[in-house]
Amino acid sequence: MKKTIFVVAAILLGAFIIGATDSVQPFGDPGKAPMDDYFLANALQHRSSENVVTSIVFDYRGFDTIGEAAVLFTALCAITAFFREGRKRP
Amino acid sequence: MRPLSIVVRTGCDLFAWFLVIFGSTIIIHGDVTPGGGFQGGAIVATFLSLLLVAYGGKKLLAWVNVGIFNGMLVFGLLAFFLLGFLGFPHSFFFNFLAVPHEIAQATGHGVIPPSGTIALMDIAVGLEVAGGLSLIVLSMFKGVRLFREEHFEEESGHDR
Amino acid sequence: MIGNAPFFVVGLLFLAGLVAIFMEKNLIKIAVAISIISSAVNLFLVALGYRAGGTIPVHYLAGEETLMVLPTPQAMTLTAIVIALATTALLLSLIMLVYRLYGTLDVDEIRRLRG
Amino acid sequence: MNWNDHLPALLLAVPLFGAFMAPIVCLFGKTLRNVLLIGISFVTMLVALLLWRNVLVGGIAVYVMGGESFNLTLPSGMALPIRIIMEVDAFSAFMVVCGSIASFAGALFSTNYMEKFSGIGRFVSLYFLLTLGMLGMMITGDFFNFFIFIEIASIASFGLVAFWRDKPEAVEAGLKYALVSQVGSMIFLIAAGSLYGKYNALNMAAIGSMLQFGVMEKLALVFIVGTLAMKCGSFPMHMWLPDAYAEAPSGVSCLLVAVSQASLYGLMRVCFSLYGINLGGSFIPWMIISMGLASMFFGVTMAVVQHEIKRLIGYHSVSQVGYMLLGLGVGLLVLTDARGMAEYGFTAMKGGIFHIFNYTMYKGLLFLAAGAIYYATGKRDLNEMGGLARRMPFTTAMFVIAAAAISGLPPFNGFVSKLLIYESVFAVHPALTVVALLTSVLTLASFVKVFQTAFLGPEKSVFTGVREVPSGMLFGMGVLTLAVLGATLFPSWTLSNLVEPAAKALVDQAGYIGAVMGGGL
Amino acid sequence: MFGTVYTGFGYWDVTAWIVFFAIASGLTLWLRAQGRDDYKEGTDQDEIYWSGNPVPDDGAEISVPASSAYWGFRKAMEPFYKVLTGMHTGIGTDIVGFYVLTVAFMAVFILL
Repeated sequence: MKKTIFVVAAILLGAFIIGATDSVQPFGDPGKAPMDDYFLANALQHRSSENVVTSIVFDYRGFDTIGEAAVLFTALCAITAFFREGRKRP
Repeated sequence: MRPLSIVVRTGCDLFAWFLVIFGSTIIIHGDVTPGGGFQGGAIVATFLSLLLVAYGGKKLLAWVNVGIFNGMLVFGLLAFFLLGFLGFPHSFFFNFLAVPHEIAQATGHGVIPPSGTIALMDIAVGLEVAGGLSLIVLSMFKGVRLFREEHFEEESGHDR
Repeated sequence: MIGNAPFFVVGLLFLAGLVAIFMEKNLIKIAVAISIISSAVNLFLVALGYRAGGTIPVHYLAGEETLMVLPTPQAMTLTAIVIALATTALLLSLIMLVYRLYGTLDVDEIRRLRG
Repeated sequence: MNWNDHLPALLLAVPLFGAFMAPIVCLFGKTLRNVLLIGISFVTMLVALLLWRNVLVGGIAVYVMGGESFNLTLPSGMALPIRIIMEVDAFSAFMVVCGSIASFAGALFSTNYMEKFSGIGRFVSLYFLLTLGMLGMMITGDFFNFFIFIEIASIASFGLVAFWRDKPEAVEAGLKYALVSQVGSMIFLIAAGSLYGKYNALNMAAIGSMLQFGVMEKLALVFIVGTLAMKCGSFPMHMWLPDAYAEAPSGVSCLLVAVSQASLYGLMRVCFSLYGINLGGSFIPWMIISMGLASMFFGVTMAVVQHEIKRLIGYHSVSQVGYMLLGLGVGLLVLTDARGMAEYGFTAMKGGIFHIFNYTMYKGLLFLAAGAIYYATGKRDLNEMGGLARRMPFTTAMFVIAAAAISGLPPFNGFVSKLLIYESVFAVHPALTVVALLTSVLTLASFVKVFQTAFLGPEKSVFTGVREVPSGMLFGMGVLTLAVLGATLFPSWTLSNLVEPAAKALVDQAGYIGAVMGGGL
Repeated sequence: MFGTVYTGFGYWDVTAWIVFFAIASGLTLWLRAQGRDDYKEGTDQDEIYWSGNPVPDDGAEISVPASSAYWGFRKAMEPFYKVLTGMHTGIGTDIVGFYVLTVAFMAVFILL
């Protein structure tokens, strides 16, 4: 009973997600993209980086990347803490 | 995990180090070719999983020194942080080493790549990801081994 | 033309993962469902950046082409992939611990905390 | 170079540095590790206080990560910001102050509390990463960056909740939180990606300046509101919260309280500053109000019948979050109605925001006191306790202060914020006040029960060896007690310096957008 | 500092409360001092009366456990608590289910 309600709700939510993603933009036509055009135009000139994606990852949005490194470090800390060799009970 | 057959082990001997070289190439050329620190680091970390599959856990845990991976991890993280911190007179994470493209083409490449901290951060993140993913694989494997042992290490100080 | 099919596929994948969370009882399968959801989101981010006829956003590989696909979604996807990897590893570790302590992977039996 | 301009970056850099240094420092022994844990959290608190003072004096602080200069939000010729921008207005600064005080108190407490256990090096790292995630959520002005900080905070919480991994309940609580939080953040990322795809910007202020309220924006708003309401533990989605709070180590529970407030901050930031006057209709405000009412009532009724001390306090978290949702939801309801805002809406928001401060302080104190009992006696079940007041006088005194404050007994600070909420939501509908008052009564009832069974009553022979907890834990509780007493004795100072600027900044959508879109070259 | 907080309908003043509290406690202490003066500590006057039986040494035998507190309240609200604890099943996917249900509910109503 409860499971049926949840599955119905999940299907409803999935339908809404399809609706939301479909109404963002037509596929292959992002329209005007001033931020991305700035990156494409300036990454090579200002930063000498041939790879625009890397220049975004490490320069324009570099703070995201240290967050991402911190996420990986967090997961590592958690996993090593879970499987640590604990102290025996006295 | 028991070691696999001689065919697999020989294949592993032949190809495992090339994985590291391939990964390092991707890390070092992160600012010019598709790829970068994360992708290259993940490829380097497959080295350890390959060894784990081919040689089995008992042998591998005798070989591996976890301190090396910890060192790679912490060195990568601190180098990344320091590179961000050095941009401080301007702002955190300012690319203080970058040379504009015209000047770089006119004067040629020096020791430090013209993309400045982008390339250096690539290397730092590559080290961090390689060490981190290897450590995750190792710890999860140790976790699997915990199931075999009768005595699961218990902490003191709980209410049970 | 394929129209909006990629976005539709993203929604369907998300739906599949979401329904699988409720239909499955095994915790490992639920973890797989969650990583399907993460993949759907990553696919969505990549699909956002496609420009019809655009090339790779690496200058020397693109050659003379000037129309490139948007680079920001690709950078975001890189980040999201690593986050999905980290959480999947953590989820699997938690499931290993649960199996060690409870002796079962059935999600309906892991309910010592209730009421 | 003036360090005052760089405070938003330093606020995040300090805990990050602490987290990365922890594996090295922990090689050199216990003393140095404790120094790191306390020192870094203290420096974080100092930076937060300085930042708050700066924001009060100089208005909204904007910081461009990686820009040529720290306030260059729009590079030459661009109409949109392209880099990650930290935007600290008075509301963010207020939240940062609350969060960093809780973090400092939890760190002081944890030094003694965790010393019996192994793996403390990883604990220190995870603790700083949780602090980093919380502070980052509070000051960032960028959607994707917000998502990353949510993830840092949630992953660190999974690790810390299940830190006692040989206890089945702790692992179970961590797993449940991980399941629901993962689905939630993926739905949040869908919303952020949709907004990016339509407006080609990730900055909240930039999106807010261009927003049209169409179908996609409505759905994105619902996804964001749902996820963040789940993270702060409102009613139908609160089941993970008592589990996680009860099973985490107590110093961490104190910080987790502040982390859930960061989610509440995100919810309010999206509703007020991003959608703001575009928030068509009154469905979302009424939804927030009704979620608040349901959280208050059902949370407290579940709490009355609990008999495990930390689980009881955890259910009270659900009910206290309801007060803030109620106060801020009433503010949201009258956002476009200037007369209603002046008459009662602003007071309700002041009450809600003041309640955030009070709640963080006394709920953290209650968790720490529960942890002190647990440390001294090794018991968590209220049925087995009794007569602890003779053995642990300081803990008892601080517990009484916190319990009186949470139950809204005058003259404590909880009473002031609840009074502001009661009298202003009465103007919207009297039923709201009735539910809020009923909740307050039941809160008092359940804390009377806790106090009577744990601290009063005849002395039990099991507890003859119980002594007062070590000084580090007492200092940790003392910091929060000082904060509670300060807000009690100086309510008008607190209101005019901490709360009112925050409430003004929250309703000032044009100011928030203008700080990013109007600056630069 | 010790100012008055106006709520729009009334006000709150912490000094007034403290003054009132001091006066009230002074009054209480004065009333308490008017009590019987034949009370002596340490005699059998301050012993616990336990229905005439000898008082047990261990307090655990005479204390009321927390689960028994508010027994009547819980008994009276039995149907309510049955529904409410039935909701808190403690199953991990149920938590996700309630989250999905709430978001779907909100999405239906905001589009109407």
